[in-house]
Amino acid sequence: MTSVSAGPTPEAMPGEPEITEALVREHNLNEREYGAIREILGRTPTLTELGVFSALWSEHCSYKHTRPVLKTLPTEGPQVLQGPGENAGVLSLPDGWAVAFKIESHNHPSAVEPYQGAATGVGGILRDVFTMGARPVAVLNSLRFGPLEEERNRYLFAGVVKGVGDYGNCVGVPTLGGEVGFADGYSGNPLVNAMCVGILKAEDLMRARAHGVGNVLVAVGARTGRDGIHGASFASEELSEKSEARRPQVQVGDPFTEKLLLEASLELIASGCIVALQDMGAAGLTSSSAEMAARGGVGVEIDTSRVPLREPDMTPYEILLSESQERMLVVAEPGRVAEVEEICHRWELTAVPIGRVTDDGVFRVVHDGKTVAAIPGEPLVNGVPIYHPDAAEAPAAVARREARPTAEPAVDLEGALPLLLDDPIIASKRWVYEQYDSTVQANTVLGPGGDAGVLVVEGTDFGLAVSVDCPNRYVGLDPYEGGKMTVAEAARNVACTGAEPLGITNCLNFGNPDKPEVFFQFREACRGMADACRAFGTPVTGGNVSLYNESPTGAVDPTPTVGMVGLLQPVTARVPSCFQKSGDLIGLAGETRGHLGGSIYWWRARSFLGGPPPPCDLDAERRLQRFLVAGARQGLLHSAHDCADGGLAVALAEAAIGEPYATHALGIGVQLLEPPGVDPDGILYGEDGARAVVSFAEQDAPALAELAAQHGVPWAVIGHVAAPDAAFRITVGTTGLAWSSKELRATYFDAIPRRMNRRPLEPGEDR
Amino acid sequence: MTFRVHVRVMPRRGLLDPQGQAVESALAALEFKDAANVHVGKAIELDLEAADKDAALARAKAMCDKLLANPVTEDYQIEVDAA
Amino acid sequence: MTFRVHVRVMPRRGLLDPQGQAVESALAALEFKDAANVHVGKAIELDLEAADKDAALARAKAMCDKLLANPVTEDYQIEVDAA
Amino acid sequence: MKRVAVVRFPGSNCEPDAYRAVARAGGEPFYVWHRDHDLQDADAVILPGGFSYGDYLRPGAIARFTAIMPAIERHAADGKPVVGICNGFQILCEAGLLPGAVMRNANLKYQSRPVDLRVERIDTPFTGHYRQGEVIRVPIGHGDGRYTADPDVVEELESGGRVVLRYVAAGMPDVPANPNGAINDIAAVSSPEGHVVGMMPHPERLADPILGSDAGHRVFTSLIAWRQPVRIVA
Ligand SMILES: Nc1ncnc2c1ncn2[C@@H]1O[C@H](COP(=O)(O)OP(=O)(O)O)[C@@H](O)[C@H]1O
Ligand SMILES: [Mg+2]
Repeated sequence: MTSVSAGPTPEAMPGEPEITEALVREHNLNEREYGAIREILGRTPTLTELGVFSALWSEHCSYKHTRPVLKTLPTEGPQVLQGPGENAGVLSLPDGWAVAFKIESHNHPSAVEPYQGAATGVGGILRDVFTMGARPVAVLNSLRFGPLEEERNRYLFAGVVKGVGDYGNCVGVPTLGGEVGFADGYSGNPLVNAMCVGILKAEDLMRARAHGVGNVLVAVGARTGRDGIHGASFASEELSEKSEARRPQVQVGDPFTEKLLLEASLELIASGCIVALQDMGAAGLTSSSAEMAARGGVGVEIDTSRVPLREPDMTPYEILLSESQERMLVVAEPGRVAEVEEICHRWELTAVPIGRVTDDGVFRVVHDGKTVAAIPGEPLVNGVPIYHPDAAEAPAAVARREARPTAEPAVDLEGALPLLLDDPIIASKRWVYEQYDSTVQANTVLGPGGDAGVLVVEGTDFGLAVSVDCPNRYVGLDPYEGGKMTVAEAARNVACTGAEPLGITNCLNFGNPDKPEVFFQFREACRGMADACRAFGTPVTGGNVSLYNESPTGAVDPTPTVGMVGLLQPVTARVPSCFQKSGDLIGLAGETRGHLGGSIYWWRARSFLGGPPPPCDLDAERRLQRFLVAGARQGLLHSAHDCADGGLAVALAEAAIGEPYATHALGIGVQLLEPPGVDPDGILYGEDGARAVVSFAEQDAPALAELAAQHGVPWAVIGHVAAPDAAFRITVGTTGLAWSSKELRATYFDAIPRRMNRRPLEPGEDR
Repeated sequence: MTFRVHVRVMPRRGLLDPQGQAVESALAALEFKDAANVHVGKAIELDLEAADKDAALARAKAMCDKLLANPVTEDYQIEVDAA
Repeated sequence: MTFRVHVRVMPRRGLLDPQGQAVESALAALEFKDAANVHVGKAIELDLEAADKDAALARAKAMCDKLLANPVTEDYQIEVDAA
Repeated sequence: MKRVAVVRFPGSNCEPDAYRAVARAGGEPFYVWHRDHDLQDADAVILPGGFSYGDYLRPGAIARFTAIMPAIERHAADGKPVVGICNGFQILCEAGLLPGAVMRNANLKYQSRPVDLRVERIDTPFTGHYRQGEVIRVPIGHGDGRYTADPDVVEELESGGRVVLRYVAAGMPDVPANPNGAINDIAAVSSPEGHVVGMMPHPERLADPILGSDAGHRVFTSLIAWRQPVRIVA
């Protein structure tokens, strides 16, 4: 390890408190960690150094509880150009193109300030993607809230959606998909996961690795303020007179500056005048510089007194830990710094040299000529003690899985369908996605509302299908099966459009890992995802972990969100999710076993949330994906929609109800056989996976039957698409059921607006 | 009696105010270089039935705390005039 | 000397003010039924270097006419205090 | 009308879309930077959509003072075609090149969705290839699309046939609809002569059949085919 004696020993800043045990604990560092720090330094850290360690050794940056488990995720495949470890993962596409994508959480900030928390979450993930040299072409978001019956949850929901929308809309990146879920555990713990997808030429791939001793670090973009500084350390008495001014502040997003930053960054990369760049995200200047240095195996020296500030007299500690948004750290050769400044100024951005790459491997910080931090870089980034928490399933969880409903259904078979379509979990999310620009960039082939969003890659004949998913109810009941199903559902959604699943990014939202039952959920969910990714050949290219999603009201459902990217070639083969034409036949691909465990039907109709979730048959899922992709390529499918929440009946209803801007719903006439031992409610509302409802022209029936047989997919023609506004008829065995398709459509689209319009003014409304 | 209430809701000091910055530089570009510290917030006006001025003020304060201002990101000021 | 200028830019009377309506109904929903005639506009604050109060006022007026208010849809009011 | 200048302001984000739409229609698009002072003899000008200067203060309020605007005003004064799309429309109103103003949507929400539009004026450089009364479906994406003007101005627009596009209900050309509360369901207006047009909808986002429809394509073929009427100067 490089020795620190290579430079002057750091001094404390004037008026800096003693490093006491209390102060160390306020920095969320335990004894073992503090011991490791003293060992690395061979002395007591300065307050600045303590702050730097506390940031980089936080769970968010260091993955100290999760790294060993994350290592078990499959990250390789012929299509992988960049796996985990960079700002975003990158997969190769035809004709020398590549796709960069990543998902990240902004749960805690959004719980405090929904509008800004969500907005800055989008800002962060956009930067992760364009710092790879990719132009963002799509964003998606995965959201979770408590029930909309509670005012606070409606406030959070409205604020988060407006924040996501206002930011992405302003930058000009279309939102092509997302998901929203509701459950008690999310009251007080909303989840806000944002995903970004970018396109680049493979040869332009940019990695965030500082190299070239003597190269210059340039701070680009917004000035640095006291935003989001982890302020726990300033709660101590002796600092009380300053504590008000130093209270950590909400991060406010400025999408206008982000847009300038985006254009400037892509121009900087294209001009070849920089060797690396990274966004200053979590732990701002500290993590961006330390991580780039460690990745490049070099040292850095930063002069915090040269960092452009928004507020006067900030300390090095504050400057290093500030999480002010829309900032970027660029590494350039000394001879080309002028070029960097020129490009940034053209985009009305400040660009200021604040440091240089050094050869001693030390992370060094000077302020007004005084060294305030000097830490060996490698152990700073990788030397955190790794934890292997105990994992044990909670007996209560086992009991919940083994229990069965006792209450008789509150509604009959006909009453259940409108009940489910009115549930915000299932109901149309139009209220959400109409607040997101989904057509800017003029590449949108299938916007939000269907199974996956589809965009054409400009100037090519192929497209991308993108989806984010997490059936958190299943993961809560059985983390392993649920983990598998999460990947399976994302892949199914992508395949429904006709696209071949390529790879995933994930965002693992869990509770407190020190609780054995939580770490069990984490470990098992990852095991399930890993198995599914192997089975589908869709490697994990990156992601993010968010732990401690707990509040007095309890912990969240384990929510390992998956963002999936698929290749659609040719893009013209794209298949919508709704029925298109009266007279078309309706087919059901996949086997119906009537599995009701964990179903929303049991939850809503029988007030029972439990039982074993549907087992995920990875082989059956893979075969269904292949069938859907082949059917699309051969132009046989007019529509395809998978069966998930609410089972077959809801899938049929969603396909018949049609898209929001259709003038009518379509009726259907469907006959379902009653396999021995399967009840009608299981047939209609059971949530077996590996199934999709498709529609097609009558003359293509033989070809599809043939195709299904080839792929070993159970296949049945179950009915036809009827006239606009005709009745929605399903016969199960001998039981005939009928609904008004018009009423089902109204229920499905009104469910969320009806609940939201009760709520008062929305935050951010003055924008 | 009726009072006219004017509420100013401004971004909390220290928080980034991108709109204020944008207006400040726009003013500067328009030869209004003499303007500094520009901040943009919300102005809310309303009529209020109350026994007296203090009652009106207290009422308006309650409205700000509950709805008109975001306690996490905004500060407010209230003026009450006889309508 | 430096003056602190407060500008209120309000939607012109008679024009639809959806924000004002939204706030009014939200207030009513929160048991603030005693609030009426609610209107929402912008509050702009800035520091101004000027010889005297009148000069500052004139200057602020020019800013409003040129940039801060839209003459088609908005009216403005200016207050000038010594900073 | 071959050479079409697409103006880029800081925060514009639809300029590549407009550029491509012009190119697909057979024109020669080129970008003009907001700091430029001339339009390089452009035949026509597009002010694209987006969030110039972040829409701070009011959409278009800051962009209208950029260096390029005088050139655009001269271009318009010469009777040459100018179209402002979405944010571009807002800029044209702020700059006084079109009457009225575009305000916050009545429902206070950003609206992103397709809308049905009835083409009401076809003697403009941007609508010549549509049929009078034809209904087209193209996307909108805006939080401030409520077109407003003083009653006498609205009267003037209506009687002068200066309403170019009007929102109608999906699939029902005679039923009014309105995504943003615009007065008289106005989606696009023009100068008296018709050569300056502002519209909230985004035809450039639906100008390529690969997207499933190219309903907006003819806005650009109209422009390319447009012949500048000879003006007799007394
Ligand atoms: N759940 C996960 N699965 C796979 N890789 C992950 C996961 N979480 C984080 N990583 C990888 O670890 C690295 C650090 O993660 P993170 O700190 O979220 O990146 P960033 O620096 O962009 O915030 C990233 O490259 C990310 O891809
Ligand atoms: Mg990041």
